Amino acid sequence: MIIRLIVGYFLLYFGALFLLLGAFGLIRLPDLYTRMQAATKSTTLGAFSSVLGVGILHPGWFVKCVVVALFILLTAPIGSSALMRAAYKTGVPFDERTVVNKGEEFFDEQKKEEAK
Amino acid sequence: MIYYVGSFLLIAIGLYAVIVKKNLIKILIGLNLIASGVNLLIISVGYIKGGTAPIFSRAGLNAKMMVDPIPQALTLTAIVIDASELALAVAFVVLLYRHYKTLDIKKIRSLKW
Amino acid sequence: MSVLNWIYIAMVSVAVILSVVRMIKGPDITDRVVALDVFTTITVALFVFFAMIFDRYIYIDVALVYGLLSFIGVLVIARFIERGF
Amino acid sequence: MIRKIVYAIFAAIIVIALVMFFAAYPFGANKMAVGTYYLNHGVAQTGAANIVTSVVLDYRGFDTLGEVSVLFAAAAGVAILFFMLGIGKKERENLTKPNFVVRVGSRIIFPFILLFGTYIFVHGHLTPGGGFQGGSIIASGFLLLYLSYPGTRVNRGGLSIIEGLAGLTFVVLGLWGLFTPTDSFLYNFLPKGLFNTLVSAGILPIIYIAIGFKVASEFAGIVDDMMCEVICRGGEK
Amino acid sequence: MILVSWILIVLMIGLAVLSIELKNLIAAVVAMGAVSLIISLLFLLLQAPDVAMAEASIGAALTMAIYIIGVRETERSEK
Repeated sequence: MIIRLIVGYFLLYFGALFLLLGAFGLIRLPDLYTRMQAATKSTTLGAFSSVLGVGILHPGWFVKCVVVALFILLTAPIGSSALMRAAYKTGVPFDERTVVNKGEEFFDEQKKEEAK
Repeated sequence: MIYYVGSFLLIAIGLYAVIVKKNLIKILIGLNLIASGVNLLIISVGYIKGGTAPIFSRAGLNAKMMVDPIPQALTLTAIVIDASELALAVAFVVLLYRHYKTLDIKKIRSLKW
Repeated sequence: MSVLNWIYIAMVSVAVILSVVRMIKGPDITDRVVALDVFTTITVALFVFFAMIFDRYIYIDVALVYGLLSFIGVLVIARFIERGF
Repeated sequence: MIRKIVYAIFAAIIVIALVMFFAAYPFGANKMAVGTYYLNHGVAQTGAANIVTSVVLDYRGFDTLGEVSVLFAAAAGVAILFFMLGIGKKERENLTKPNFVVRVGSRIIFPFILLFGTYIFVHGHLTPGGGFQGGSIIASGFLLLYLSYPGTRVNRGGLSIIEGLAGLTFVVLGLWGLFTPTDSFLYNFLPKGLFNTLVSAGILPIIYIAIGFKVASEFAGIVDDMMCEVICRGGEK
Repeated sequence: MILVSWILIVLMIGLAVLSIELKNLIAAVVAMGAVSLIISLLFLLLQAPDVAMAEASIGAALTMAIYIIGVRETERSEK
């Protein structure tokens, strides 16, 4: 009983911390790509573990909470990958401190393959 | 109380958009805001302090601790209607744009055919 | 117990406020869309948490709807920005 | 300038009238009159656990019939506007294809959306949700299909057949009540069943399933019209 | 709970003002979607899960798609 409470609240607070960190990164980071890095990954982890924490606190709800968490895990990458590609293609500017731009090679190769 | 204030402000903002703005899409957004404000107002009228949702899904619930079901039933149908009418309005806006090549409502009004 | 719940709500509220601030500030459309994405993901967690606070199992269905559908809105805007449809 | 002031005064009058009206109804107080009756007798009279469902479909079922016909009118209006009066079409543009993640991911997600929408409207009398919500969830699934595979077309004939059958089910179930001893439209003539199980509440789940199919097909039709206005019909000058 | 609704309503009013004041119509539609999201949360706080689910299923995707198709067929920004 007490172990369940401790594990549940630990997961809940772990999730809340990551949600907070994600939103904080959304404010503080300099350009879109880094912001998206903070936003998508850490908030997905945060929502996942916080939903799972509620499922552990109420054992009868566990199955549905796992379903919600799986849906979050399944759907979040689709939207963010499409958005990232759209931003890159329309030329949203990088921050001036950016060092590596792997997207250049990748999209060039893809363009060549499509042209063939 | 804050729910009343919020929905009044939403209705006022929507009215402002409908009256003052000249862009047709902005007018549609204003209408949507008015609809949302009215829905929120109706639901918050039906709220009872300490109440829970009117669904007898588990044992231990009795009718005395439930909120009013009628505003919820009314609003439920209103939301779906809003979306379909929005589609109709957007269709009208698209056809108007193709005819007049502008979204400015002043110009559309002055060009009488 | 309720103190712990209140601390959780405070942390998540700060996250909500920060994402809305980015939506208000955001210089570009894509920034606002990222803020909307973050906001929906936070909201799913918040829906499940409210279900726990109100102690109604059936409220989780609403969170399920948002968890399943929220990415379609982001996808619509992304496909619009890259001239996809 | 004077015009804007007049408009502001107009908006202020409306808001002040609202405030004065709602000052008599304080927030959070119990102001139910009919609602108490529904809450006390709804379970015994309709057999549905969700009182909102029994208000929507049983006590005010006729209202819902009118609302569904309004939906039909709006969908038909969109179709007519785009298909019969479509003037001044644009040239075809070079559209980018959706990427790999979107295509594969939406293929995985789409059956879940259909399943979840069906769950929502089958369980409409037990949990929150019902025909309207489930129908719009399924229509969102079709929207996802259009976004990730441009060029798909829904079979419009099939959609209209589903829509007509669903509307017919609603009306026939309503008219059946006229031939029962109570002689009333939309009478709940089927047995109530065991409370809080899937097969209960008489005709209410059947009507909600019919509404779900109808709303889903109408919104899918609207989405089809609008996306086709963008994608399919671009080439015809 | 009342504190949460204060925060949410203030944010909702701010987003509503934003959605009618932005010149870029796509950004205005995004703000409109956020308003719909907050309204759905408020419906859940007012103990109306049916209505919250309706607002969620309509406002999450369909409304935004309809607006964006309208914007795509016309102009992207308000002059």
